[in-house]
Order: sequence, then C-alpha cells, then structure tokens
Amino acid sequence: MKRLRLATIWLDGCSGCHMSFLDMDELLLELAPRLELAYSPLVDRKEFPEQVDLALLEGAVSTPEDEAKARLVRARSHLVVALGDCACNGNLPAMRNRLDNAELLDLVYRQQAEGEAGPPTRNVPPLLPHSLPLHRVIDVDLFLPGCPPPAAAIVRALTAVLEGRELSELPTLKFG
Amino acid sequence: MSGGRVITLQIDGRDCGAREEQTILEVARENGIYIPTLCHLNGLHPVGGCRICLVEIAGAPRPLPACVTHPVEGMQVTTDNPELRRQRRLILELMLAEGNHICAVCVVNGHCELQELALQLGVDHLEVPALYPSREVDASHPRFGLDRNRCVLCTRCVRVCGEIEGAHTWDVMGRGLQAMVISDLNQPWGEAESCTGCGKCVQVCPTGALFEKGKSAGEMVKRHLHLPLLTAMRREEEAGE
Amino acid sequence: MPPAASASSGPADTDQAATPNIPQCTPSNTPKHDASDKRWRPVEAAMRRNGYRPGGLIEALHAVQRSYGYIDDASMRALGATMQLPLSKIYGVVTFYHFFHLKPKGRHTCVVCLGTACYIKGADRLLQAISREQQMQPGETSADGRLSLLTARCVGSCGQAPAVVIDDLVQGQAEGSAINRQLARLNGREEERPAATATKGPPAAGEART
Amino acid sequence: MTPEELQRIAAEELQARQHARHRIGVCTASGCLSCGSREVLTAIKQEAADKPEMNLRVEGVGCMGLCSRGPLVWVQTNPPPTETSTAASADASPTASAPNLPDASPDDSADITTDASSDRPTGASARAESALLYKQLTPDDAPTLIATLAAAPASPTAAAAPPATTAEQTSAQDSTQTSAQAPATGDHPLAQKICDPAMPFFKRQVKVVLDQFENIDPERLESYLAADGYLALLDCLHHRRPPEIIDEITRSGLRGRGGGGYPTGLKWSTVAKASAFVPQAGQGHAGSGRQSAGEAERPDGPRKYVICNADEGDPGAFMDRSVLESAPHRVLEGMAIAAYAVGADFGYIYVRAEYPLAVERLRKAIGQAEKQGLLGRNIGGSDFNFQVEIRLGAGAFVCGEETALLASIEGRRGQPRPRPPYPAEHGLWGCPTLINNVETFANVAAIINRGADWFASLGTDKSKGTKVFALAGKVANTGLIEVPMGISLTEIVNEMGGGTPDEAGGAIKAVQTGGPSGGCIPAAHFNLPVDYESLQAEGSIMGSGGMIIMDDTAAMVDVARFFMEFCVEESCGKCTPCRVGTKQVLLLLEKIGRGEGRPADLTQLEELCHLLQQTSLCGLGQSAANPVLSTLRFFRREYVELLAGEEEA
Repeated sequence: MKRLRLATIWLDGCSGCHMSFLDMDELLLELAPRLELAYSPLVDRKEFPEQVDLALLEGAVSTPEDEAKARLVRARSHLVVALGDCACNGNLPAMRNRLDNAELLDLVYRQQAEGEAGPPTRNVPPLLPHSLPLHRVIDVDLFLPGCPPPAAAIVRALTAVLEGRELSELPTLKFG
Repeated sequence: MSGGRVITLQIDGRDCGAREEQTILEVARENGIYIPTLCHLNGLHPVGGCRICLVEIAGAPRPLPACVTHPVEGMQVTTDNPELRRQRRLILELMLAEGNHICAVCVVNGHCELQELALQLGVDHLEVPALYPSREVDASHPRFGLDRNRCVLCTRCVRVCGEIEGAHTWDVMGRGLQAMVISDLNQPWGEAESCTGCGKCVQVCPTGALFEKGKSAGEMVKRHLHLPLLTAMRREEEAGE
Repeated sequence: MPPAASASSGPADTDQAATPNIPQCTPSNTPKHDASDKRWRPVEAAMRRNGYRPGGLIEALHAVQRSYGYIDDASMRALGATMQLPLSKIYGVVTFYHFFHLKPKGRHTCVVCLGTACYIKGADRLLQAISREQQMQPGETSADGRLSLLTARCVGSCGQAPAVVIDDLVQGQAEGSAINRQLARLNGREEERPAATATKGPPAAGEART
Repeated sequence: MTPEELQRIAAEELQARQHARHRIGVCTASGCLSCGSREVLTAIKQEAADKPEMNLRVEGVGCMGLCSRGPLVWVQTNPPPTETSTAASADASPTASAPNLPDASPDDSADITTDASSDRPTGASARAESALLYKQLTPDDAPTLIATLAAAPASPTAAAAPPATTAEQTSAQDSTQTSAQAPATGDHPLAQKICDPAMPFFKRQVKVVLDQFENIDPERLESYLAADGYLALLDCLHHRRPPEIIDEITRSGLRGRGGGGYPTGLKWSTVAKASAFVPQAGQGHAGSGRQSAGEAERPDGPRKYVICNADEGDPGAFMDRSVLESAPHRVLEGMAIAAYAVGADFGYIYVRAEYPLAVERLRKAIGQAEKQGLLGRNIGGSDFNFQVEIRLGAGAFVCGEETALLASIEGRRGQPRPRPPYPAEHGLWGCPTLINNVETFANVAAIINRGADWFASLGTDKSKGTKVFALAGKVANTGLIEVPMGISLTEIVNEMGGGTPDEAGGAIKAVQTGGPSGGCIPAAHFNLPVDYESLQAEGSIMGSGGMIIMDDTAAMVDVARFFMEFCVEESCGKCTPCRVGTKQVLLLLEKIGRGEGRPADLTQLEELCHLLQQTSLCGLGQSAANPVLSTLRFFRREYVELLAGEEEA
C-alpha cells in the first residue's frame, strides 16, 4: 500500500494542536507505517515538498508570511485540513482584530511593557490587518475545531483519509 | 391557563394532541420531538427572536418560530429537513460572527448553549466573516461580570430580571447591531441601584456573557432548571391575592 | 475588514458612544424636574394626559426634548419615578429612537437628508462639502456648541432633492457652497447677538416653519 | 354638527369664494414651502390688502403636485355673479379631454383649470371660468401678478393665458378651451412662469385622494367642507349601518395603500367581528415587574382602536406627508367612518416626528373637528363617539411595521412581534385594532360619496382605484401624482415625469419602487402596468408609492448598497437574520463594489438574501433583500463586471 504523504504546518498558533497530534500515543505507531511525514515542524525539512496528499494546518493566518505559506501548501496539497480553533475560526490570535495594529503594538509593547522598548522591528514579519481563519485565505477540505482538537478526532480524520472515506461524514467537533 | 380546546396536529408525521394555548415547541417536547432553541427558556415569556427554533408549517409562506407559534387543528409541522438545518446553521453562523466567541478562553467552555448548538448544527467554521466587535466588559459588580462580546441578545437576562425577580435592572439599548444589554441608565452594573444581586440573569445566560467572578475557563456551570417552578409560584401568589 | 464598531456610523452612535466636542451642561440649561422649573410643566402635562401610564412614555420623552433640547439622566429618573417605569426600560426606549438625543445639540442644526432621492441627486457629495467646510463629521457638534451637523434618513422633501434642513427650515435643491454661506451667516448673526439662546423646536426635526 | 349645518357652512364658503373677483391659491405644503411659498403668499396677501378694490381672495392651499416647479400659485377669475349659472353649465364639457375617465368622475380631470372647481351635488356652481397655474413664483413677482389681474378686461376669458405653444396643444385636444386661451400672451409679463395645463403631468392624473387639494385650505375646516367634506361621515352615521359600510368598502376593492395591498374591507370586517376587549394593563409590559396591580391602560371598559399609520418611512416617499399637510380632515373623516364601521371609539394617528407641519395641521384639524362635533362625543348628533389622538414617531423606520407601531404607541421600543396574532384581533393593549395607512383612509370618504361601483371602475381587475406616487430622482417633473392603477410605468416616468431633467440628459435606466423593501425595474420593462401583482412579479413591490427614477449614471450595485445600509441602520435588532444578516449582505456589497468580489461572493450574497426573506421576524428583514435580488435579476452584469479576476491558483 502506498503511504500517505502527510504534512503538518504551524502558522499563528501555540503548537497545542501539534501536541494533540503527538497525543495519539501508541496509535501513532499503528499509523506510522501507513504515513510518510513529508513536512512538519516535528521533522527537519526546510522546504515544503512539491506534492503531499494531506496537509494539517494549525494556527491562524496573521502575517503575509503565513498567507504565502498557506497558499503554497494549498497549491501543493491534495487535501487541506484546518487543525484546531485558530485555523477554523481565528481563536486567540483573532482576539487582536478588535484593535488596529498600531493600537495593538502600542498596547503590548509600550503601555503594558517594561520600559519603552517599543515593538520589535527586526526579523519579524509585519502583521496583516486581521488574523484570519484559514478558509478566508485558501480553500479548506476539512475543519477540525477544538482547542486543541482531541487526538482521537485527528486519528479519525487520518483513518478516513487513508481509507478513502467521505470527509463530510466525519462527526462535527466542538469549538474550544 | 390549562383547559383550552384540545386539538390534534401532526409534527413530523406524528399525530399529537395539544391544547390551543400551548406552543408548537411545548407540544413537540411533550412528544419527545427535539427542536433546537436558544432564546427560549422554560419559565420565561417567549420572544421568537433568535430564529433557531424555526419549523415549517404546511401552507405557511415561510418557516415560523416554534416557541411562539400556537397549534391549529390539522396543522402539519416539520421540525427537521435539510432546508431548515441549513437555515438554522446559517443563523447560528451569523450569531457567532456577530460577537467574539472564543470558547478556549471562555468561563462557560463546555457548558455553553451556543457552543453546544454549533456542535449540534454542524458549525465548525464560519462562511461569513466575523465582525470582531469591540464591546465593553462590565466588571463593576462585586460578584458577577458581563462580557458583551459574548452576548447573543437572547434577552433571557432582561426577561428573568423583569418577569421573575421583578427588578428590571436589565434592558436592551440601541438597535440593530448596536443593540446591547444595559443595566439601569447604562450605568456600570455595580452601580445599578435596582439590581438585587440575585444572580438569576447569570444563571439563565446561555453563553459566557454573564458569569460569576472567580471562575476560570470551563468552570462556570449555569443552573436554571428551577425557573418554571418560580414562574408557577409567582402565578399562584398573584392568583391568591 | 475594519472592526464593526469603527465602521458603523449614524447619528445615534454619536449619542451612545462618547462623542468629543459636546459641551457640558452649563448651570443655565441644567434641567430641574419639578414644578419650580417652568420647562418641566409640558412634560408633566404630557404624562398627565396619558394618565401617568407607561403608554405615555414616548410622548413624555418628546416633551422633555422639546423643553430641554435633549434627554438627560435626571429627566429619565424623574419620568421613571412618576410613571413607575424601570430606568433601563426608559433608557432602552430613548436609545431605540434616533430622534431622541442624550446630549445637547448645537444651538443651530444643519441636517443633510440622505434619503434615496437626495442620494441619487448627490447628497453624499453635498454632505462632504459641508463637512469639509465646517470641519465637522456628521453627528458632531462644534466645540463652541454653535452648530450640530446631522443627517436624516428622509425629510420627505424628495421632490426638492437634495434637501438640507437648517434650524427646522427646509432648503430644497440644496447646493454645497450656498449652504456653507448660509451656515457662515448663522454664525455671523450669532456673534452680533451673543445672547442668542437655544433654538426652539425639536433639534433634528425637519420641515418648514409655518 | 347636523348635515344641514354642514351644508350651510359649505354653501357659505362657496359663496364667499364666488364673490371674490379673483381667487389666488398659493401652495402651502412642504414642497413649495421649502422653496419659499410662505414668502410668496405673504407678498400676494400684502398686495391684495393694498388693493381692496380688486376684491381678491388669497388662500394658502394644499399640494398641487409639481413640487419641482414650486412655489406654485394658481389664479382664477370668477365671472360676474349674475352669470354664474350659465358659466357653470357652459363649462361642463372641457373635462372630456381627460384620458379614459369613467363617466362618473368628470371632475377628476387632472387639468388644473377644471380641477380647481367642482360640480358636486353641493357644489353650488363655483366652477371657474379659467385658472392659471404659475410656477416658481417669487415674492417679487407678486405686484406683477396682481397687475396682470388689474389689467385684465372684465371678461374672464382674457384674464391670462399660457404661452402660444400651450394654446396650440390645448386647442388640438379640446376646442372648447381655445376661446379662453387664444388671446396673444406673448406680452404676458409672467409668461415664462405659466404652467401648461395640458402637460401630461396634470392631464393624466385621476384624483381621488388628492382631489381638490388645490382648493382646500389645509388650516380651515370650512374649506374642506366646501369640498364635500364630512358629507360621507354624516351620511354613514345617519343613513347606513356598519355592515353596509364595510360591504361598500369591500365591494370597492380598495386595498391597503401602505404597500401590503391587503383588502381593506376584509380587514375592517375582521375587526368588526372581533369582540371589544378591556385593555390589558400588563400586556407588553410583562417585563415590568413594578407595574402596580389594577393600573389599566384605559380603565373604561372594552375597546377597539383605529390607527392611522402615518409613519411614512420609505426614503423617497412623501405622499402621506402631502395628504396630511393638504387635507388632514380627509384622513380624519376616513378614520371616523372606519371607527363607526368596526365599532371603535378611539383612534391614534401615528405620525413621523420629522413631519412637524403635518403634525401641526393634524392637531389643528382635530381641534376644529371636535369643536364642530365631527369628532368627539355624539358625532353629527348621532350616538357615535370617536376620539382621535396624535402619537409622534421618533425616528424608527421599523415602526411602519404594524406590530412595531403598536409597541411604539404603547410607549415601548418599536420592535415587531411575531404574527399571528394579528392586530385586527389582538392589537393595541390586546384590543382589536384596525391599522390602515393615510392614503387608504383618504380614499374612504370618496368611496362612500360616490359608491363602490364608481371606485371599482377605476384601475385594474385586482387593483382598484387610483394610487398616489411620489416621483423623485432623475426626472424632469418631480412631485406627487395620482393615477389609475394599471397605468404603465412609461406613462408615469416618461410622459408625466417628462423624462430626464434638462441639465442631465442621460437616459433613464430604471425606476425604484417600494423603497428599501422594493426593487428596481429596468427601463426595458416600463410597459409594465403599475398594480400590486405586476410589480411583485417583477421582484419589486407597490410599496407606499415612492418612485425614484435613476438615469444611466446610477450604478446598481451602489444603489443596492445604499438600501442595504439603510436596512442595517434601521434593523431593530430583535431577530438574528435581520440584525446580522443585513450587515453581512452590506459587507459583501461593499466588497463587490470595491472590485474585490469573487464569484463565490455572489452565491453567498444570494444565499444570505434568501435567508433574510425566509427567516426574518418582520417585513423589514423579509423584504430587505429585495433591492439586492432585483438588481441581481435585472442588472447582474453590473455585479459580474465588478468581480475581481478568477481565484488565484
């Protein structure tokens, strides 16, 4: 059997969804032979592969860098899964959306910061006006909300893809 | 209130008996037929505002809210079909898009009617863009708090405060998207002289908009099963006067 | 997409959110709410006409606004006490209707109609021209409390579109520079007669005086 | 007031008019007031006072319709008193030129020369020889105007006449009028300001609601009485039983003029059949726990109510305002007849506070009618009591919706409630309540006076009678018109409206009817007959009667955006689809308008529109999508052209 080429991507999130992925515990061992982890923050690969079967994206889209990455992943992936609340509805990163960026940076790096450091300017991408859920930027095939989504739900989704079942038949998951 | 004319109607193809002063929602529940609701709460006057409990009635040009529609002899009610499900879903999405509903950091995470409805109706993302309002949080009350960003304007708090507690501390100000729940003259809740501090509003709030202080995410459990009893007692008292 | 709150507009918002440039109550126009204040009498009369029943609330609010130009907390408390109405309910009613104001308006009002007919005939550009010249956003009152620039959803003078209502007087087929000149004249007149007091009549009301 | 007294006052009024050598009427409705008719009236009155020997009678009168040419002033020269009878009979024919008029209403001609008079049963031969309509008069014109009258020879035929072109047009249509208008008028000092009475704007009108407005001084009861005022009410009270009246209204085919088009007779009979009810104290105040027991809203027994909905909120509509400002008594009379028919004894008129002049005139009219025993207790010597109060709106469009209107009268937030129960059975404070629009009530007296058959002979099969429309926007003649139902849009817009105004010159693209609840009808569909069903079939609605004409500079996506913005601001916020859905639709329209839309956005736009229609609580939300759906239907290309390129790969 051909192994499923899987990628996991970490955008503006806390990596909690990746932790939940690892939380599959011994099930990981069962799935491992059927999967090929082609790209992930968990493995040492710098470039996104030309083609993967399934991409799990964690996090909201908050910077132009996130946006470009999401588009690249979409272009090179057969199926894209929004993994977790941040990718599905913006979640915590989107809580900044009620402020505009100048206000936000001032609040965080001046008003609430020690000293008068001001916002960092080097080696950080600028912010998009809003932190967006993934589907506002690219097409998404499956949403797995949850903060984080339970490991069992990730297993269920992976199994469904491996078995070629309809993703729409998967049970809905709860936000939060 | 009891003893109205008895009529028969069909709900989802099942024959049901009902008294004419009952609502379709009540009849459906008596017969074990589930209709999702949000602004409705047993023991409070229904308002038909949230539109989640819409059902189809044969011959009606558009779906009607089950919580305020009364049965008519021979009425044929459909409580569930793909179209209704689609409409309810979209309405819920509108509601979720209107506020800032971040379940992960909400005190009622796991005990929230809105969250539960999203699960039931299959909402796992929003097709419409979120509006990200910037609404004031009122933490002036010593025991309770109000985060208007989580409010869905169901007006349960307004009703329980007016109808049962009799204080009428809460009402809705403004209109449209600017509508929001206020206490007294839009004062901080802690300064509202009419508030008795009974906390019924907190208990009936379906979301984390009204909460008890000192609870962290996931700790706040709402208790409102006693409401119908309060209503009945109140009615009895009034009748006895 | 900008946050909803900052994207919204309309006269009511400015009442409900804190608006800069609104003059504070001065001792001379702070309402009193008993028989000692002549201006309260029409309010009392409006309540009495309706048997002090809750049904007379809106009538009473109209009377308050006619007397004082706006509706303040003290008035709402007085109405609540007399008509046995909860405060939140009164506040809810006042803020539901765009005609009622919670803050004093300027001594003069300039209402630009944004109805359909006026819109088709360029009311938005007209409003811009006035807003630019007067250096005020719609809904604002000038810092000196002289002028309020307001908008209306239709003053019913569609046959004369675009329409502008200056101090209750409708100007049909209005044109930006002429309106601005007229507003300048208003200010000029006021300077000649510094004693001029608040305009009579509902501030945002809109038809010809008879 | 007894019928005899009424007739006596009417006769006196007519006589007084006739005794004047010249009558001058100056429009005092808002349209003309906003361009200075008050000053014109004052100037003319001053001139008249300076020249008492001329025996001039100067009156402020109601709306004459052609608001874009205001201030409008008509001048009529009376024949010498002895010739009255012959003059009246000789003048009976000119109206034959009016288009397709039913026999029963010869004086409904829109021709101002004939409209300014009446041959009613009580008309006492006040028919004018000729009347001239002046437009855009200024106070400076007053001396000239009076001078032309002074210079006129004794014979009224030479009083004045329209410019030559007019005379030609008129003579081609109607030879009997040529004698009155033939004299060379090139030297008439105000020739440029004389309106052509033959212009289709006037000629095509059939007036029932607006009938005699130019003859009625809105502030004088006598003036309305002289126009057969309150005749119908007294007739009903003394000679007809309520079921007969309801039957008359039902047979007339009158339908609600507020936009819904519900059969008026049916509504009346529902209220008539409902049992009166003791107003509920707690009703609607259920939330108010402080309400003391026994505090009834109206403690004096079971009631029914009649409510006149004058909360004309559609931007672009000003028919009701004009009716109230021109003939407030006509509305009061209609309400009183309705109250008698359904068994109500109390009425409210819910008027926009933005219409202070209408309110003032209504207030005055109620006072006059009460004083004369036409309202109040024992009306017209009968045992019928009917009291009317004014309730001011406060700037909420949604209060035009009847349950929201009721909430507002009850002193609450103007939020609609689900129907049923309908107000006819469970209305104000729980009592059966009849709610009709201003124009609906204004039709009632005419139906009683002239019969259901006459009314039913006007209009189309399903839409009887006439409809008042407010023409506004990019059209030469803006103002008020009243036309028989079934007239085509092209007749209204291109002929009566006179096409695009001179300064613009662009082609007319569409007409918007029904305001924020209506739709845009493209010029290609202008052969559409204007009636309830036809407009609905085209995705618009009759609405209350606003017609905004748009030329080819109008961008339809922007027009849809404009109306949606209106709905967002006017949504009461009670139900989710309207509160949030309208905003989401607006965001999509703005996005498309900025050129950032995607094809998927059009799909979502339509889906949200259908959600609004299907699931909103009240008419505001249910119809809020109409402007979008109708522009999508007829001008989809404009949406598609604005879409951004295809999805990026």
